[in-house]
Amino acid sequence: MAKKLSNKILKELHLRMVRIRRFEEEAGKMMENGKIPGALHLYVGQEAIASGVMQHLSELDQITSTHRGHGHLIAKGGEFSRMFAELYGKATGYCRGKGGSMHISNMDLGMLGANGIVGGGPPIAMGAAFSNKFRKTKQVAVAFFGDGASNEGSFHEAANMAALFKLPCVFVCENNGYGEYTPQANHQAVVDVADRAAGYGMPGVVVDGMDVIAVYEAAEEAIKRARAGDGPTLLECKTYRFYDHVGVRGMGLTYRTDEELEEWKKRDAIKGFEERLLQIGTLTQKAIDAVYANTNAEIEEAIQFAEDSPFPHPDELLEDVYSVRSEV
Amino acid sequence: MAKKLSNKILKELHLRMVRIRRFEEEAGKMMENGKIPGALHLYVGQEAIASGVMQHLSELDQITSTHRGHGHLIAKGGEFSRMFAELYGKATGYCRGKGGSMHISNMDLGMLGANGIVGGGPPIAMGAAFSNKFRKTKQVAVAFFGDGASNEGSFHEAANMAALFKLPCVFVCENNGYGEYTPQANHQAVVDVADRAAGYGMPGVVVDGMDVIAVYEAAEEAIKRARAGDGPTLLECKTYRFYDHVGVRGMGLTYRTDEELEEWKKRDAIKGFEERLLQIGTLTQKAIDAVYANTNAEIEEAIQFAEDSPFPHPDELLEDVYSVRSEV
Amino acid sequence: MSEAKEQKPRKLPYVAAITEGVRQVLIEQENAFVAGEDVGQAGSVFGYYQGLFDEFGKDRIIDTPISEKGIIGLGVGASATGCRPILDLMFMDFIGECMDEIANQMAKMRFMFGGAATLPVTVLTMAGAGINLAAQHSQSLEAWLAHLPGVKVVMPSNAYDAKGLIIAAARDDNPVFVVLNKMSLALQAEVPEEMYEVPIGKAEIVREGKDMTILAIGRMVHEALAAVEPLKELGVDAEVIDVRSIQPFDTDTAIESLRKTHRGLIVHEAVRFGGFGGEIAAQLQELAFDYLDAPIARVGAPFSPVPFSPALEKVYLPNAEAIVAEVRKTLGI
Amino acid sequence: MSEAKEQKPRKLPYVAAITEGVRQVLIEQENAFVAGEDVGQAGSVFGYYQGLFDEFGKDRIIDTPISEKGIIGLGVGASATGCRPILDLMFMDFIGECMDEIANQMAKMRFMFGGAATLPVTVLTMAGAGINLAAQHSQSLEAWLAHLPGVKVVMPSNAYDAKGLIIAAARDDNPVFVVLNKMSLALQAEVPEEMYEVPIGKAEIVREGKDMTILAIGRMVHEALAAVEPLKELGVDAEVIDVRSIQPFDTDTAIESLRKTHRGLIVHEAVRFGGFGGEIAAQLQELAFDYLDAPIARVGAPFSPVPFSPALEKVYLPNAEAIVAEVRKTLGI
Ligand SMILES: Cc1ncc(C[n+]2csc(CCOP(=O)(O)OP(=O)(O)O)c2C)c(N)n1
Ligand SMILES: Cc1ncc(C[n+]2csc(CCOP(=O)(O)OP(=O)(O)O)c2C)c(N)n1
Ligand SMILES: [Mg+2]
Ligand SMILES: [Mg+2]
Repeated sequence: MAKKLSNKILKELHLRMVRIRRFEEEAGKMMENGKIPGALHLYVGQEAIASGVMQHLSELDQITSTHRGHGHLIAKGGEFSRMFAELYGKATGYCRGKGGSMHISNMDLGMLGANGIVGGGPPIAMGAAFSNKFRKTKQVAVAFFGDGASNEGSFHEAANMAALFKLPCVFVCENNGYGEYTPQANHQAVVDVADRAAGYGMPGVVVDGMDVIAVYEAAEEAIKRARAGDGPTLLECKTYRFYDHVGVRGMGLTYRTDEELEEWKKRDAIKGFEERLLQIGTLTQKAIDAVYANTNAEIEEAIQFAEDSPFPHPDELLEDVYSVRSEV
Repeated sequence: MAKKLSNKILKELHLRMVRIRRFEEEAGKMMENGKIPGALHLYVGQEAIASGVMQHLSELDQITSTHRGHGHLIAKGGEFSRMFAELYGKATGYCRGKGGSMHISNMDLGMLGANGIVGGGPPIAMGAAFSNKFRKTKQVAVAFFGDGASNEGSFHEAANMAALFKLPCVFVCENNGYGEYTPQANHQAVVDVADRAAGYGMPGVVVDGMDVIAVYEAAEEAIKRARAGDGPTLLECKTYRFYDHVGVRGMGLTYRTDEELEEWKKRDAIKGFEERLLQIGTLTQKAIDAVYANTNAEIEEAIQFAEDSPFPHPDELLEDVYSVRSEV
Repeated sequence: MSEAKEQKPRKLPYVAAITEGVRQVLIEQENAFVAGEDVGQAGSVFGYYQGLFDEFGKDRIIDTPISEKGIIGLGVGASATGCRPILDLMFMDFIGECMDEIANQMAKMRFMFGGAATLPVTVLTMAGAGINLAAQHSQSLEAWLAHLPGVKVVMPSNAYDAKGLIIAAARDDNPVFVVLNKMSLALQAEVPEEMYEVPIGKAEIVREGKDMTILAIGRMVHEALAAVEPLKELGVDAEVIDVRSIQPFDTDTAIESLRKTHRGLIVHEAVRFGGFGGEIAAQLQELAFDYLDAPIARVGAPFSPVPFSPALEKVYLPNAEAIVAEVRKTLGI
Repeated sequence: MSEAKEQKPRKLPYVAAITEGVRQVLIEQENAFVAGEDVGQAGSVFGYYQGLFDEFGKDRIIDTPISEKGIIGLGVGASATGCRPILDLMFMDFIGECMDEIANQMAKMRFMFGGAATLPVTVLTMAGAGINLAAQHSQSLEAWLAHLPGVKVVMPSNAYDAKGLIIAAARDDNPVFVVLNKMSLALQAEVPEEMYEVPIGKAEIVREGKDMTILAIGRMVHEALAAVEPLKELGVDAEVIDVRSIQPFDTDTAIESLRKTHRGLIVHEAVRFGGFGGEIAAQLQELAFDYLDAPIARVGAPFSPVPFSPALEKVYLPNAEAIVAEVRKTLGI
């Protein structure tokens, strides 16, 4: 792997993953401390996917995310401070406190929203890709969605249209083996979601979602293909979430075993990657420590920012429902 | 072919097809004569499919149909008189005049309705199949739907659930190459809808929908599989409609060429089948003529029945919205 | 509507007014396109895009698969990223296929994102019964949309308004639903050739009267007008208001009229129970309580799906007779 | 509710009353089953099927894929062919995903088939805001269903009604939606152990009063009750009616109360504009016009999606204070 990739890219991939991991860990704590209201679906364990894919995207490219969306926004360039502020429901958040975790977004970064609706993203990403093609830009739109979401009609319709119109679109299925508490085998009769691609006339690719380089390389091809006008790809990344469906420890259900979790944790995308980077000399332990230290400092600051920020004023409730009409 | 099949079956297949063809031709005329209100989507050209599939079903088995549903009901045993009465909007119709062509149905025959909603049928058929399995009967449910319908999310969700639950269900795609006025190539990037089957974990089979024996044989296997508890099959039948999307001559659009129509008419399922039956001696020309004569007489009577029947009384409007509650 | 309307005495049917409105928008807005099922070469099953495919080509008049969720999704994603889509939902009855994309994405994206997203998207869709298309091709479901913060909803009753509201909708930076009526496609009206807007959120008094305010929605405006003569014979001089926009609803025009007439009646083709008439009646009795000489009356379809049989559909559909009967009942005359 | 309720002073929370109702139905009706997302081993994300999977097994407590169209389709097909499904739609906000299956198939099949199909299907779904779940997990969309001939809709405000309405719904031979409320899950009430029905279509007077009728829907019943004291201090003796069933709606109980109180107010958590309160207000002012001393008032959520921030959600949600304020405004006190 590392042969092909520059140190710069390797370091960036690492940084993205660490930023996500640390953000999520702290967000989980803040939730448990009662600081963050609502429901928090954390991305811990799946960092390689957002990081590997987003490495190929600029701020002009668009993504749609899921209920588990922090990682996507961070990898797309989201600022911790405005993210924490949003999770806190503060006026300084990315959505002025109106969206929260499930709708966190930033249009300037091309992040078209986390989504509380499972399967909500793919049609929107398809629409953004349509827009890119229509406006003759070179932008690409990527839809992230889960294994569970692949059973929604919205995915089907979006995939069919994207393939039909040869849109600059990539469908990234983060298959973490569960939709909430239901294992994949209980929600679909196939092992690989990627098997659905052929039915739409697009390539389907399965990749190890715990290997950031594998994701990076597969995403590269899919995104190149999209950008070249050759149409969408369905890229399935096999992964696992280390936390529960919602929150850290969730509802305490026994739908998966400790052994299974431990097995997957052995394949932790970050730990494994760090070992390889140390091995090939891209990063020293000191450099790695510095990454964490910097990230931690940034998080601390961001949390402080969120804590210090004001809640939205009641009058803001009725703002943003409509755009004030502008003449064309 | 004919070696395996008894004369009885061959004759029944022929009769079913002729009954559908003649019914539809007359219905088209009655519509053009202003006798039948509303929209009529005729099945002329596709008769081999309903006939070949229904040959394997009893009245206990269920089917869901489409907006193009007369053929399915006829093949399932529908009476011309009550069908024409329904098309006329008469009180003696199968739906007491409330449904019309797009909702024609008969629960006693296991015909769970034509459907005005494209893609409306598959989830209902899946539900009936679920019920069959739940109630431990040996009934099978068959969903008929078009190439266009295969792009609806409802098909996707129904197919996934049927495969997951191994339901006694068959998905019969009648691919006539068009969804309304849009050719298949403009609504999906695949040539075979059957390619979608693999993505759900069920077999996908392509068959010549103009060959009633081919349909019969493929349906036999799929229905056997379903009845044996081995789950659903996606059976795609390539076919063509000889009339326009709606009515006989439709809106006069030029979305398909006369040549294409003529090409397909050469493969008319009924004419070809009759030639073969004559050849192998299953039917004489006289016998064939008698089939038409009997069918025509029945149609004439049915139309008379429809003409003579009363319209529903205005008070019937508010009946049938709710069932009067019955204690369990 | 007065001025522009009188300049040129050119008459157009409702269907052609739609075409012209969409066409002018496509010329004016380079990032506008039309997407929907059979909107292209077929020109829509209702014929209102006839000619646009030839004029603008397949890149701007886009035939989609039969995928209502996809169509709305396309519009959400495209409008949020620089396009101004005109989506076609064919029959309004199909709205249930994509209600999530409408209600949870299109309507809420701007709000959920704290105002950062703007969705200039227009949706045309065809409502109404009257031609025996039965329960799944005849509904008037505007009440669902009116209850949905984040979208606007207009219902043109005539060709002039159809064109003007489509243009206003396409220029609006919000999702706007233009709910058309299939029985009105051939209805003629004077329609100026130039572009003009009919303001969203403004009702129009189409006939002045002093005894009773009839607020009619969509095609029911014509039934209300047809009731004017028979009502006159009963001694009731009716004022007829074309509601035109149900979200925003023009409360002011309605209240002002009621102050004069002291009696009100609402007519819509949708099922009466739970229909938008309830909202209007609730507002009117609240805001004009002291002026009312009679309860606000409502005419709407009975509580049943739309029946197929001509014999039943006739009974089902609200009409001038039903309006007169309701007035008599309400006023006890 | 009186008799059965007083027999046994056993208290149950709303969540457990749901479980018990569903459980007893499953015992009574051998062709009943529960199907939905994570209803099985997980016992629903709201916990109200806890234990049923262990008791009834995977053949009767069925985990489905995330496929709302599929779930409703399953219920339509299964109920039309001899089963009595109890479907779980999790958050009511997801109803848009399957609105076609609900509105065009489930609600209309019987009518379209001339009465030949019977669909004894129950749908449980969770509405309401209050725990910062933001715009897509907090809605109250009962107005959409109430406008839909062919389905019934009930909204239990307490544990007793939750159990009794679920049993009534499951025994009813029509599609019935039981709209639950997530803020009420822990609310305790006396709940008899035996099976009982709360009749669908009957409102309940939960507090008698003589000056004003407050018709409250779902959780708002508790807010209305909380407003009773402050209203008393203002000299208003409020009668509080728990609407319970919005389709059919119990017009009689409401009108009878109004005849006594001469003033009415409706409270629901749904967006006020276009909400079911409009239908109620329209009916009341029509049928009780001569008794009314003040316009029928309405309290509902403002015209916006549900905001995430606790600071805004608090403002968004109708409550006792808002009720008192509305009464003061309406009565000018
Ligand atoms: C339309 C819809 N149905 C159901 C839900 C409830 N829900 C939230 S997350 C989730 C599981 C999603 O599974 P998957 O797509 O695999 O994503 P993951 O949580 O595993 O990341 C479900 C069922 C929802 N939010 N939206
Ligand atoms: C949900 C929905 N969308 C659109 C339509 C309009 N419509 C009626 S028939 C039809 C074409 C269906 O094509 P296909 O499924 O291939 O069936 P065919 O007509 O070819 O038999 C369309 C788009 C509809 N009735 N329902
Ligand atoms: Mg998952
Ligand atoms: Mg077709």
